[in-house]
Amino acid sequence: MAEFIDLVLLAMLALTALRIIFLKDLFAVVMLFGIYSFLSALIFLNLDAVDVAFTEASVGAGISTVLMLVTLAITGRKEKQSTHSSLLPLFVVLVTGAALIYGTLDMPPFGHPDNPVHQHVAPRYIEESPKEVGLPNMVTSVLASYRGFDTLGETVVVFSAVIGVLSLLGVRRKKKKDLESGLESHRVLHVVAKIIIPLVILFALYVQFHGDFGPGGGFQAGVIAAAAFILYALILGLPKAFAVVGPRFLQWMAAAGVLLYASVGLYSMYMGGHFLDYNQLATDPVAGQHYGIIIIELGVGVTVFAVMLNIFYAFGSQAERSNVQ
Amino acid sequence: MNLWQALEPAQLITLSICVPFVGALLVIATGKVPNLREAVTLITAAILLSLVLAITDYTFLGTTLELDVVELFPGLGISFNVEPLGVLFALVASFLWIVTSIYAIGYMRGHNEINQTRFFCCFALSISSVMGICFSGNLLTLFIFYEVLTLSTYPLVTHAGNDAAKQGGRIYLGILLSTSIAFLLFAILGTYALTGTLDFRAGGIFDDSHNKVVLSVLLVLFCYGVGKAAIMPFHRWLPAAMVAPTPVSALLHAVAVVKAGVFSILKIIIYIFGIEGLKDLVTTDVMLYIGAATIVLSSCIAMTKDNLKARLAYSTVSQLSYIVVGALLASSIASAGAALHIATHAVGKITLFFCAGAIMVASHKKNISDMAGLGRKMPITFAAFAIGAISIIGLPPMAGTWSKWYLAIGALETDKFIIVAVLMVSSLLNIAYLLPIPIKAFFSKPAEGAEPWRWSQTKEAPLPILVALTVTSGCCLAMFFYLQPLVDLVNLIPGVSTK
Amino acid sequence: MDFLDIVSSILLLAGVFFGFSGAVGLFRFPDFFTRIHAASVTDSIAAILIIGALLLQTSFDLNTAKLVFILLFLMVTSPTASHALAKSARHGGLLTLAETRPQDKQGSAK
Amino acid sequence: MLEQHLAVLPIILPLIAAPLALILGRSIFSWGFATLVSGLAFLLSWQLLAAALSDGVLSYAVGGWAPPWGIELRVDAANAFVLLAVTAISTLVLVYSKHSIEKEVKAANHSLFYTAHLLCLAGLSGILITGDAFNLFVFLEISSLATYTLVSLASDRRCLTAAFRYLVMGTIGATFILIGVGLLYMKTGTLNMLDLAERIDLYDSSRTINTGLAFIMVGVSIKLALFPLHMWLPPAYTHAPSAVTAFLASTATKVAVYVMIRFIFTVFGIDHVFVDMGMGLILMALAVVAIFKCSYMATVQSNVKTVLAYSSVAQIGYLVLGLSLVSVSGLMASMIHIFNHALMKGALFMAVGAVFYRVGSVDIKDFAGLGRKMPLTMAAFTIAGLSIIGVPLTVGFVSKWYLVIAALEQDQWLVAALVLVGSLFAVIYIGRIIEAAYFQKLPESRSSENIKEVSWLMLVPMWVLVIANIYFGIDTSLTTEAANSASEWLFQTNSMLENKVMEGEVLEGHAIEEKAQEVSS
Amino acid sequence: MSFILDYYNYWVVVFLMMAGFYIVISANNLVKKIVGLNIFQTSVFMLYISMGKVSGGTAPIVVEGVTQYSNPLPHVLILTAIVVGVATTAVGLALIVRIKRAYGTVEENEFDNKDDVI
Repeated sequence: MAEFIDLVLLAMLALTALRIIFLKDLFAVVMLFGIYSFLSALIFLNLDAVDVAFTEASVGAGISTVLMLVTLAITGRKEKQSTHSSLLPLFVVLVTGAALIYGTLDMPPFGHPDNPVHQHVAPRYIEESPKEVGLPNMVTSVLASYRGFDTLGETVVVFSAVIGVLSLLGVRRKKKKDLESGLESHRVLHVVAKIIIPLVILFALYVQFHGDFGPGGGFQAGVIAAAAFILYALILGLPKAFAVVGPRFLQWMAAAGVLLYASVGLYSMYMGGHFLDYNQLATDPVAGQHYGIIIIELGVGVTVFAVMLNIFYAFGSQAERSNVQ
Repeated sequence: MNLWQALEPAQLITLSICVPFVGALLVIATGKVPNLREAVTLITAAILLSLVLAITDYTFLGTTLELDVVELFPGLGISFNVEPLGVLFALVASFLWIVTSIYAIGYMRGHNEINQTRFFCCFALSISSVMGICFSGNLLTLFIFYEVLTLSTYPLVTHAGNDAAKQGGRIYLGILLSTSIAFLLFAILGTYALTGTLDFRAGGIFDDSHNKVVLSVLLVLFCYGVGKAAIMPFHRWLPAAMVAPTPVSALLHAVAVVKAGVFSILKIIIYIFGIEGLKDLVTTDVMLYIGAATIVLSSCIAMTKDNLKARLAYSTVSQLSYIVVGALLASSIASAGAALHIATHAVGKITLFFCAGAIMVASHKKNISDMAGLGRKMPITFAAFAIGAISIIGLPPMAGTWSKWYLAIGALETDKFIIVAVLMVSSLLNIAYLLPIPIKAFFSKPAEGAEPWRWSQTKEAPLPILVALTVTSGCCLAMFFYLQPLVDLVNLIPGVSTK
Repeated sequence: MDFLDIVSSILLLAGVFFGFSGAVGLFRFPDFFTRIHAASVTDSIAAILIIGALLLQTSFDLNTAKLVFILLFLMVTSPTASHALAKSARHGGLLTLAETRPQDKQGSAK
Repeated sequence: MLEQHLAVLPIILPLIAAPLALILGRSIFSWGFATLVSGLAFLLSWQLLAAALSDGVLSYAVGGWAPPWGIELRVDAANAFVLLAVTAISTLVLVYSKHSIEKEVKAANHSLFYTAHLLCLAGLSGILITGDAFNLFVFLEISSLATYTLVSLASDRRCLTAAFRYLVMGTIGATFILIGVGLLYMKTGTLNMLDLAERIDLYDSSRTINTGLAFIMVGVSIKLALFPLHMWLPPAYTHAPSAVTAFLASTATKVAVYVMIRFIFTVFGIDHVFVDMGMGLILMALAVVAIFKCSYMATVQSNVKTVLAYSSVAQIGYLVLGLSLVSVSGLMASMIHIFNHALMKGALFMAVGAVFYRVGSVDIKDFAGLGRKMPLTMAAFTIAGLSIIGVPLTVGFVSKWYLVIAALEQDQWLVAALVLVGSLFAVIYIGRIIEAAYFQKLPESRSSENIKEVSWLMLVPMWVLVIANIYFGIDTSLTTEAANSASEWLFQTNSMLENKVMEGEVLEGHAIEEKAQEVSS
Repeated sequence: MSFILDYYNYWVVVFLMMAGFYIVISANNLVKKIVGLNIFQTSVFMLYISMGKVSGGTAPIVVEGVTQYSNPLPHVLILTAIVVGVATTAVGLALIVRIKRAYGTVEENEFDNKDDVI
């Protein structure tokens, strides 16, 4: 059954991808990309990668699509006819694809439990991590503890993204009266948003702190919380959103999240362990792991929230500027 | 003769390289006061000569002077090793530097040249690197100073700063750097890869175990890699460099730079290949005949040039190949001739260039056709010119006779009759393109249409110039009679003898 | 197969039917406003029916609560989204099919 | 304490400093702080190199998890050596950048600039030190994102398209690496490089592994701008702010070369890459074409930064050529050139940046007469230029020497000759600039402008590099020793791994599961 | 047949990757290039997740009575990679916005200067 669903989803993905290649309407392209992301999230779910599915749905189908739409609002939605020949790209793609297909021929069969990936390294995560780290969600254990350095890197990547976006676009602070933004006349939206936003933030907190036991974690939580504020900013306008959390404050938050994460590492060094060795955080190693993971997940959540929202602010203020012009 | 006995002998090498270098710095420092600057140049030159004389002393005494300065690569670095051939060259260069400095002072002031400080500074730098080449103990050191010489003379070539000078400078730098990097460095690296050493050793560093074909290729690479030797077809830089002020042409492009080239070839042949080892190589003969062709062809080209300096430049190209040919004949006596030719040609050719400069300063004439009758206005200059020309041709009683003599004997010894013929023909060509100049100057009337008012004002060049050219022409004469010290020096070179 | 399963299946089938008809409508209807009508069929009635069917499949534990929350969330958001879309379209000057059709043509079409 | 954590500190120091630099906010504070941190990182990497030279290898298990379960940091002579060059250049560039950035980047972005610089430094250090294939990808992306930002900070609008092109190419490259690492993981089940190396040898002729190798190679080649995948580099280097160009040109591509070395020598093994896959010939051919094509391109450009950018691509050809020779001396030549080229290009781009600072343009025609107006800058340019040409007593000569000797050792006489002939192009493109600076008159239109020497804050780092160019050209003992032990080390590990497999002894991980025992007890 | 069953997933994923790759290198519009990059990367993520799947396994969250879990490691890697992807996308889009402001176009063939073509 799982294979069948997999096949159907893959077929839909292939159709979506083909459609994207030939469409010239960029708005449709971006929407199709959102669909593509969502379909791939379903595939991930079907392949047991619940955390990944969660993230892909919130990032690929959520944040990425929103950012692309805002960009389209500034750049226009039609792609012009290409002038250069498409033969060379086609050739490159065919060669690359052929190489990959060639590479698949010696691959271990799909889904087989005897595959090397399931024999080496991973068994320890599956068998030992509930004892060593003490969390039921192995993905969180691996993410935050075994490969915590990767996750620190990931947080820094997000931080670099906001540095890049801010240096490119900047966030313009506007006086409230400067322009009428938001959707003032949408009474219904206002009311509904006021109901939903607290719920979304609550859900974000749930995802943040429930990540140890089920799918979720700092990253997803940060994105969801950012989504709540993005909704607020969309409906009530950027100036009002700035009044709630200003861009400067978000910069600080983003930095603080990274520092929070790193400080856990430094503290464990101070306690005599290696960098990010959570065993040192408490007398009981498992408890130490638990503290460590909670704190670093918080750091990740804070940074991701601040970065995503700040990036949206940057794009949003650009879009408003172009609307005014 | 030895003023420096208090010093460690090996330190003389350091000093002889550092003194001109320090001199260059002092020239910059005193650039604002021309008199002081020129004094610095002269004093530096005098100190250098005394140093070289002291080194010569030690060489005759048989003291080995060696110095390892710094190790660039494991087991290989900048090191110096004094040997007779280098001493000979160093003597020539340092002695002529004094003379040229005197001359340059007169010339640069007489000609109102710009950028005189840069000029004297680079001049001293080039001498410093020439000393480095003279005393180099291995190929790497030789190569390094060779490159420094190229770079430090580049500003001298482009001295005028106009388009012609820049064009000349481009050709100069282009050919010299390209050949040295593409061929010489490659040959050096190849040698290193083959033998694991680059030291100059008596009898050469190659032995029978090395592939003769590879060695033959290396020989060609070395000959062309030393672009300063101006073997055809890589001779274009030398005429191009004539855009430089005349003292530069005189010292560097008749003595220091070009002689550094042929000296390098001579040194490589004697100490890397070994004169004996050369005999087995296929390309020895090839290069020999290319050298011979260069002698004849460039003499022919010289005939067609009306510009005096251009004619002298092609004459230099031709004379340089004498030395190359002498080295490639692979006989001890021809090598001796080649070594001596470094000295004898130097004094002869520098005299000729001094005269050309004197004529330029005094009458602003560059072309030979305009010089008819000038001899009466500038008798000393043209007399010196005649002496220099005779020396170059190789007629007694001038210095050039001896070196050509040994070369010819060497050619006969090795049964290379073509070379003998080439030497003869070349001498005839030399007569044809050099002697008419003083003859016309003395015995012809000025051409029609010459500017009379200017003509009447023309007189001999300033005193420093006259002093310089008198000294060098005197040397041409003197070296015919008192060559023995130099011959003794040459005989000290391993594998080389005048007998 | 007990009673709950049968009810659940019926609800599911009904949900699928509405979902499908909504999709068909989205493709076949002539203009924006009619299409949004079709689309909202999918995310209102179809979603409710399907989630309702799933509710019956659970054993009334945490999953039931989650499904109820999802249902509530959908019931709040999807009408709002449809409303916002339609209103924006109206705001932006998009006319309905009836308004775009000239009066005389309307008469002759009959 | 310090010794124990020496391996991780050069990464986390700039990593933690980056957000702090952002918080500091004011341009001058961020600058001072970033410079200080970079200087500290330099000192640390000096220590690290000393430790690596004496102890051989430092392994550090992040989080206390033994490899291959946790992420391992591995420092040996090779990466400590490259790290030393990277941190040194970073520090000098930061000192230099204060004035340069004030001119070229708008004031609001200054602290962002220093933050991005620190992030880039952290990323590069991470790439060098990490012993985990996926961790490498993460750090690669940190440095890349920071780099795109840095490139796009210039005031000229063309920097935007350049940065975008770089972003697209860079992301494709990173994704290729990701695919390659995925294929390796699929076949071996591990991500630790040493562990990978041991397990890859079990599948010598596996098509999946070979494809993974190909993808990693292509991905890394994009990152290091190996011809013909170099198209992103010239515009990016031309239009980025001068300080950024100076930093990137002397570090980013070098680090990518190191990644290539690491994958070839410690992950796949020489036999696999060069004997079974025949990569050596491909790399050598591409390198030679790169040397000639891009050197030629450098001679026909009018913008000096573009000239130097093409020259960089050509120099990358030398780097790749060295490692394609598959010998200790060839690898050593590459390692030395990594260091030396950083010195030369850093100095050259700093000098060009100084000219931009005063003149506002870096066209060759705008260099006319600068030899008199900016004597120190142009002298620095000249010396570094001679170094690129490979004139003796400069580092360029040392690099070339070792490269040619290495080629000759392998009886590649043609390659050796081509290397030397290729370097003649440098005579032309450097010569054009020097000639303009010294032997052309300042144009009339400029004589009224107040063009003078730049401040000491820009001159000092420039001249430090110039003096290093000469110093390491004369006293080669440090570079030679480090490069030699680095390359010998790489070869040793390689042969060690191969022997192990030949003896049929496959290690289950290479460390005892200390952690597991600790927890269970 | 089992051959196809074993590999169909990889082949479709390869096709998807190449579709994304093709969009990146052939698209004329910069936004579309970014969309292509995202598709390319998302498809690579599928490759990773596919290799982590164990037939009959469940999501790697400890549940009483389950012994067969899918491999958590690829999931972790891809979580990181997704974040990296969105970071790149954000910077890329920001660049596009600036390019639009500076040049007035985001179409590759409309840049005046040949050097600016991406």
